[in-house]
Amino acid sequence: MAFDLAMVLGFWIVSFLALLVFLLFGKLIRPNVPLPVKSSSYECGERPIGPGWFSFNNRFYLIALVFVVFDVEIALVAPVVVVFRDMLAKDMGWLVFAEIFIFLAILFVALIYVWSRGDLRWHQDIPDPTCKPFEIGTKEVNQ
Amino acid sequence: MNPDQLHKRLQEGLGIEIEWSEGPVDPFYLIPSDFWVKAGLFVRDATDLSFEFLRSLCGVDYPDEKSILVVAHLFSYQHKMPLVLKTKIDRDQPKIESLASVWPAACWHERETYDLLGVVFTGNPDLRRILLPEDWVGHPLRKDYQPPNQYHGIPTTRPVVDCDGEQL
Amino acid sequence: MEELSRNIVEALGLNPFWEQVFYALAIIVVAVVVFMAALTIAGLLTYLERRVAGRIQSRVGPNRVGPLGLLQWLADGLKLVMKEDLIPACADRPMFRLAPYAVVVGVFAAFVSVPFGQLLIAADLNVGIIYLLAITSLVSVGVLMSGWASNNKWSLLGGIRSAAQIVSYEVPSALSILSVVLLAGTLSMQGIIQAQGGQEYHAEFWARGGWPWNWFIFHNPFAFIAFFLYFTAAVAEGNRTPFDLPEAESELVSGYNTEYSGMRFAGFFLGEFANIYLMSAVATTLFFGGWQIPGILPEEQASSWSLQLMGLLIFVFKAAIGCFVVIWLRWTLPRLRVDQLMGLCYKYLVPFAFICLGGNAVYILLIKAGSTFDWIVHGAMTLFGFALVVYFFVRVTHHIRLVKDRVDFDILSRGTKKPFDPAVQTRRYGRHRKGARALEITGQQGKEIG
Amino acid sequence: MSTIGLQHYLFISALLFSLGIVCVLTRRHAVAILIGIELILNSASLNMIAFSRFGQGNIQGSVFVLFIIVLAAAEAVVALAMILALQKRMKTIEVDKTNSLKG
Amino acid sequence: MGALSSYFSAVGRTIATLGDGLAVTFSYLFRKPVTLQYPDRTVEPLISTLPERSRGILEIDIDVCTGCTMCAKQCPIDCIHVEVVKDPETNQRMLTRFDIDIAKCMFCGLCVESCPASGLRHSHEFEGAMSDVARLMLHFVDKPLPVAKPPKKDEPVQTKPKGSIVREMLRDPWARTRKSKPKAEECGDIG
Amino acid sequence: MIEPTDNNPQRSELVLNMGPHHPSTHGVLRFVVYTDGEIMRRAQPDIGYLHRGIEKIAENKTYPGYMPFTDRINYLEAMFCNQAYAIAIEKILGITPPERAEFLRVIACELNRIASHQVTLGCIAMDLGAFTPFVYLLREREKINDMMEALCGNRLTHNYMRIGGVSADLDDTWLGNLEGFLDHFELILEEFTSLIVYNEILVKRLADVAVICAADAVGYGLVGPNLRASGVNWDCRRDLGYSVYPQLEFDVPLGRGERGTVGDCFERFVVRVEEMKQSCRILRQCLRKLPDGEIQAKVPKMIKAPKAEVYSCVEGARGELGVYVVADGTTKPYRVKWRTGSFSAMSIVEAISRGLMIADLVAVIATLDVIAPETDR
Amino acid sequence: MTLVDLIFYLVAVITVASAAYAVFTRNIVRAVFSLLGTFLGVAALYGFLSADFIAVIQILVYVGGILVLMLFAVMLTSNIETTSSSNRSGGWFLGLLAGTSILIILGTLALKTPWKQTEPSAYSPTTASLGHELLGGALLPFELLSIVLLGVVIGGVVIARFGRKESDT
Amino acid sequence: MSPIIEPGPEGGFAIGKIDQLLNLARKNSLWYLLFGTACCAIELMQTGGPRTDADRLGMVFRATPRQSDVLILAGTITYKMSSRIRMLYEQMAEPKYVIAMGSCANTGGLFQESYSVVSGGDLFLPVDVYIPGCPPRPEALLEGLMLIQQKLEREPWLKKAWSGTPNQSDPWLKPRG
Ligand code: SF4
Ligand code: SF4
Ligand code: SF4
Repeated sequence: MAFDLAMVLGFWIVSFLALLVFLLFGKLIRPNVPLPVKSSSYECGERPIGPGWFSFNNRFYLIALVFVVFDVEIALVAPVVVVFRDMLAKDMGWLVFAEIFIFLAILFVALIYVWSRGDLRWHQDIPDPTCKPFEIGTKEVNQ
Repeated sequence: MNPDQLHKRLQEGLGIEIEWSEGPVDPFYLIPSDFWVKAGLFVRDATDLSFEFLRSLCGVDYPDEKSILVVAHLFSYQHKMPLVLKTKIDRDQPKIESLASVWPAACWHERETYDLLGVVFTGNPDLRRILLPEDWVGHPLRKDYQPPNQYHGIPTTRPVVDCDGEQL
Repeated sequence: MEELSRNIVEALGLNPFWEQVFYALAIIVVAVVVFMAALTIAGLLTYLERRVAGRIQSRVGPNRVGPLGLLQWLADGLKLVMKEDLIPACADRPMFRLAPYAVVVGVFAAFVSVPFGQLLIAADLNVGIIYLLAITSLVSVGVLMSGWASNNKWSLLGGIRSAAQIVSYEVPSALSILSVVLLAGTLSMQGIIQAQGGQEYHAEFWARGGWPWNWFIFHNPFAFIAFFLYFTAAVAEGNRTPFDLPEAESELVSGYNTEYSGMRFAGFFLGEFANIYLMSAVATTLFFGGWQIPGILPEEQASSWSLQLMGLLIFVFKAAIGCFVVIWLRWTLPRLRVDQLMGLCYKYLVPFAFICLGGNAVYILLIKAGSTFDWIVHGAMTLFGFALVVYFFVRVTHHIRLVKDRVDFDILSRGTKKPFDPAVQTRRYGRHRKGARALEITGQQGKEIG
Repeated sequence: MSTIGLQHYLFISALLFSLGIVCVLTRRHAVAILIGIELILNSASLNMIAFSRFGQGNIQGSVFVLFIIVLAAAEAVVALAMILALQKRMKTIEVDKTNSLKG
Repeated sequence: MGALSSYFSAVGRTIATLGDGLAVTFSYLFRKPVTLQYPDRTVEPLISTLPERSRGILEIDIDVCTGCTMCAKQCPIDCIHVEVVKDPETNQRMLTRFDIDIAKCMFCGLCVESCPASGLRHSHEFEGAMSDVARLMLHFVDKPLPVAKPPKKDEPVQTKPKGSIVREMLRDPWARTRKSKPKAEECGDIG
Repeated sequence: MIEPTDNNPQRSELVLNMGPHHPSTHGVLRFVVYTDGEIMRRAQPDIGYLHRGIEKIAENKTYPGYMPFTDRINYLEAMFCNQAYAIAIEKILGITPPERAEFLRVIACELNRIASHQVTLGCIAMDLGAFTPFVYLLREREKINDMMEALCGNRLTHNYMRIGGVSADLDDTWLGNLEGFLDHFELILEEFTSLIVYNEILVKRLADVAVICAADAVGYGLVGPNLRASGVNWDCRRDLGYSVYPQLEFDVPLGRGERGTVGDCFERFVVRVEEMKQSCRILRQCLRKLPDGEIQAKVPKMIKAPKAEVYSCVEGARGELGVYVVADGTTKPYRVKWRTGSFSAMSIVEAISRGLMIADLVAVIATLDVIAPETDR
Repeated sequence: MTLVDLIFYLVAVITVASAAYAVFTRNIVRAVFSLLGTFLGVAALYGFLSADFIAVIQILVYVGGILVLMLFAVMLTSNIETTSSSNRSGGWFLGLLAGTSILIILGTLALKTPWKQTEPSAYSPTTASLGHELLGGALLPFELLSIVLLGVVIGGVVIARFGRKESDT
Repeated sequence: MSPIIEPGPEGGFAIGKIDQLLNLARKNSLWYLLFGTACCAIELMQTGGPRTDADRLGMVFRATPRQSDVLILAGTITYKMSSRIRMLYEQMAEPKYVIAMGSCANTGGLFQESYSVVSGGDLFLPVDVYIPGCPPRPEALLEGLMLIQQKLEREPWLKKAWSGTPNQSDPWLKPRG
């Protein structure tokens, strides 16, 4: 297993170095002509209005928040799931099943709660504009 | 409703004399500029007229008469008839009330007329240049408009250059 | 790989120091080889994408560089290397430079546990599948980094969208992976492949590994659904249509890589395509029996190099089909809006994934592996799957028939057809020759200039 | 053959721990404080694992670390949610400017 | 139950409609591409498949031009320049200049319609990219030459093959300069 | 209603420049989008990047000489611009074109309508991320372009019509091609329907988005398919009966609220699909009814219009396309003003974009079928 | 010193250095990004310690979850001016002092104490034994954690919405 | 005469094998900026469309100037637009080329006399290739793109890259030496 782990580290390092090598190699054969306008930031050909950093819609954040919790739950469930077959062979399958089930059910409740509360909804639907019928030959427009 | 009847109805509704022309092709009615918005409201709301569709609104420059005519083309979907309203304003002080409150569509048409002819519409919520850059000088659709020689360093005329590279 | 190198070390009888050096060298060589392979795969995928897109859109696609245009990706890559490497003035320079690294490392480091064959795996980690899940989350950090560092509104929006998307779609994809782990009882990639037939039913030829009915996708209805959940989530994690919001051309120009040019952009680009391959490879491993050859036991396969090679081909082929599907989706579907994207995740995918996990557990609790009923379910699911494919092809033929023979209509409307005169010369392209090779002709035309 | 022993890990862990402490004590940006806390938790986990490997070699260390990681995530989620709320209410997330949690 | 059934029907609808869309695109893998692989891999040269009326780059067969300058008058944007000078000795009207600025021309065909001699026409040539815009001012008169007689009614006019004139003029995309309008000396002592 | 621009946005507000170079603002429109990252507070259109002064140019051109310029008013529906202008001048001069010419005009126009809708529908699909439907429609459009080229010599800027007629006649081969094309295209439309029209993602993206109710649509001067999608039953071809349209039979598709509300983006999409079918129907009738005869009425060589003014309009692909011509008795128009559908469609964007998401803005622009040359002229 | 040791020191240096950068940099966003190095480094150390599952979970949760969350939080609450300038509270000297002293104490403790060490066993997979442990001795905390997580989801969302009313229109 | 494209063994630069290789790559991967202003943009679209299919030759569109090699001035350029186009051009990464497509971009074309239209793209950008037509048909645009290919095939690339000179052919109006 040590070898495998070393291999993983080796991959990290090699893929990092590879890009570095490509970039360094590229330095040899690419022009570099920095001009002030060229390095201004692109905004559809306009000069940018306001700073490029901004505070964005926090709904993203809420969602990420919820999902990180689910991420964590995977970390917890994975080892149990792995031994499920072992335990099945030992006739303790129902125990494992019960455990996973309860665990997941509780989390599912959390999901349902957040869902039903509408906290994850993005779009506060705009109220329907009151549509008046408009028919050629009737007279109830704009009055 | 034929043009004649329309004329009567307009005079009746606004309570003033209205000049009009049966025109070689399209008839039009010349509204005094004070009654411009009033006329608009009237032709929109009167049930036997109901011109709820503003087709277009533009200006025509008459330097000889020292005036600009603002022309509004209206249409009634319900009665399937068109209507052309005009009003005459002073060319040097072109100013008239905005129809934007009557037809929302008028807003942009008025901006365009302002941009190209320099007519100021009082009461328009967003009276800025719409087609030309904000820093443009002059109103091109006026008959006496002279384009500038260069804009931000770009010459506005292209010198005729022959293949030899010499200017002709 | 480990065994192999140990054998060599023992054969050479190296002392501990040289042994270490040897191991290190072996690791580097393997890593470089796999990296190059992954690079080639990613490059070929860009070519494949353009070719498939071309055919789907009744075009041809790139066909000039090399035979059939196969070297197109090399030309693109080389050109990108040659392109100026711009860094916007108000960008956060170190971050801007580092971001592509995070993406590239995140994707390529995952290739360490892709099982190309019985022995052809760089490192068969015990936690392989979770490792894959985990390391690809580096991509989201890289994307966020690039978005933030560019100091560009489109980039930042794209980066944030992308990160939120990757974080949230990790959940359904992990849950459906857990469904498979439940069936296989291991996290190792090779273990999962070998669990798909082979281990428990050595006896019958038809019950050995590699046959479709042994694949986990046809294991039971819940696993079947789990596959689609995984696939959807993986497509979303790879930022591909219909989930390509972070780089939605019509909304965010080019998303988080708007400000990148040259090689750094190529990093993102290759990362994206390598990621597609990765997800197809994972899908192949988890649901389609990996490198297993029908009717042959894994042990047999390990013993012969020719069988190994065949396994490799099978694996690559299956994964390529996965890539094709991803590309095909891309060129067919419109994209979702961002709220619909998130809604899809927590309203549909996550609940379904929960149900699949539970369903799979119940299935293996109630039905004994290898029992008749188990086989009937496998068989029925396989038939069902094939029926779906057949129905699909019925639709395809319907569409072909619908507009049959009318595609050639073009030439017709070009007015009177004059007889073809081979002596006609166009202005610069020399004498026209039927089917002449482009490169030849463009090569000649150089002489005419000047 | 390897000369790396328990002490090395413990020392790294001590380094991380003290860095975490410094971070918590010296910085006032709420997220920075969270960074400090994460560093401390990481150092603790590292200790656990190191002891479990060089000590009895049992698995309890790992289980404990698993729980630590989960709880760290949970804590981060709540903390970040609070930061968000704080920012909305107080328009700042410099903790020493927000004397009370009242809105 | 309404909510649940709409939940599942949405799933079903999605699968059905997406599947059908996928079938359409998949079917194109089995159909022929419509691409005409210009420039070199076409069945016949693209230019010879263009319809008769196609308006390509303008050309004038100077041998049949009557020098009536109708075309120049008709062109809304004045991109045809014709100069006709009467030779004081022979009283022959001489064309000293016939330039068409195809960098400005809008290919509207109004000039062609007005030409009585059918010497002015749209060729089918479209390959005219140049590295120098001045080269797109086409000079059809190199040295002064007498104008042709107006053709009689219904008499077919013999002209050079369509496109052969401009193709020669535009053959070299990289040339930057060329001899232009005939110089005054060359025009003899006319004008 | 519309607030003036303020260039000092709130701190938390993001001001995005969408355009003039932005893939979804086909052509060169620009929107200043005030947003919190996803949801728009406001999208303020900024136009004029393609203002070419076509109205001013008219004042220096002769009546026939202005015809090629009308092609460029809207390059996607050049025929309609030709037609509107030709009709206007004919009204002033009191000319009636021969019937064959009228039929040729209708044929050309309806083909052009199909071509224009092809681009529109394709762009809607493309802006929502589906590139392939767009390419399919481009492919079909290429066939129309070929036919146009065979008919009048140019693929895009046709300059086909003349005052009092058309410039070129067509022959049986062409008509045969047209028939072949119609047979083909109706099937392609069917295929297109299964490819994208009811695609659930597309429906979800478009349905119930940016609903324009009928009164607003009329008030803001929306015309054509946009107006009909809002449920207003109006079509100049049928209701004003110009040219030979009274002799032809066709339906006017209306928004029905099939998958959402009447007047939403999806209706605007579907109405255009239906209109293409109706155009095919009209073309088939034209093929049957096309009479023999002249294609050009007698028109003086030097056109000198009497002092008059006229507003003439046709139902273009983007709805009522009107031209207001003031003639002052010389050979050149005194004033020409174009009334285009995109201009008014653009003016409603700011009002309806509030509270939508950025991705919706893209859908709104695409389905309103706003194109730059029409708004800017 | 063997190659393995070399790599160990490399990893250790990366870990500590990026942690130090995170602590001492003035720019909060860069601080969070540099935590990436720490987390990956710690994961690698777990790998050295044969805790493969924990290493992977470390990456999954810290890099894929917490780090992204923190980045969101920073980007959400700060703009360009505050990201680069916020640092240092008044107790800056005191904090450093405390940190150093703790380092000295713990460092000596770590290095000088004669730890009772057993020679580590060979590297071996841990996932299955973890699973068994979770089903055995740690069953109760495991289940309790799910309740905690439930609380976290609800609490997180509620708290995050807490400040909503006035700023949302 | 621009020295860059002066070809041939006599008088021109000796182009090394490496240059040839690099130029071959560059030539086959010309990415153009997705940008069109007016009618010509439609033909630009058709060029990427199925009939002409620029992708055959390795030409694809990119939405951002950072990743594009060729700026195609497809359509009328107004004064309001010109500064934006200039900016887009500036923001492109080297090497970059400009094609003027259609009469409007060549000389202003039929709008030359208009008050708001720039009389030719070369008044503010260094244009490499001019394509006549109004609009040029897709094949004509393709031909223009192929001229760019020819041009860069002949460039002494390494020399240029190392010397760090911006790749700008002289604007047409400036005196040529
Ligand atoms: S085609 Fe039109 S623009 Fe060109 S020269 Fe003839 S009349 Fe003038
Ligand atoms: S004969 Fe034709 S080409 Fe010659 S001047 Fe007259 S109109 Fe022009
Ligand atoms: S050159 Fe012609 S087709 Fe092209 S933009 Fe100008 S007017 Fe339109």
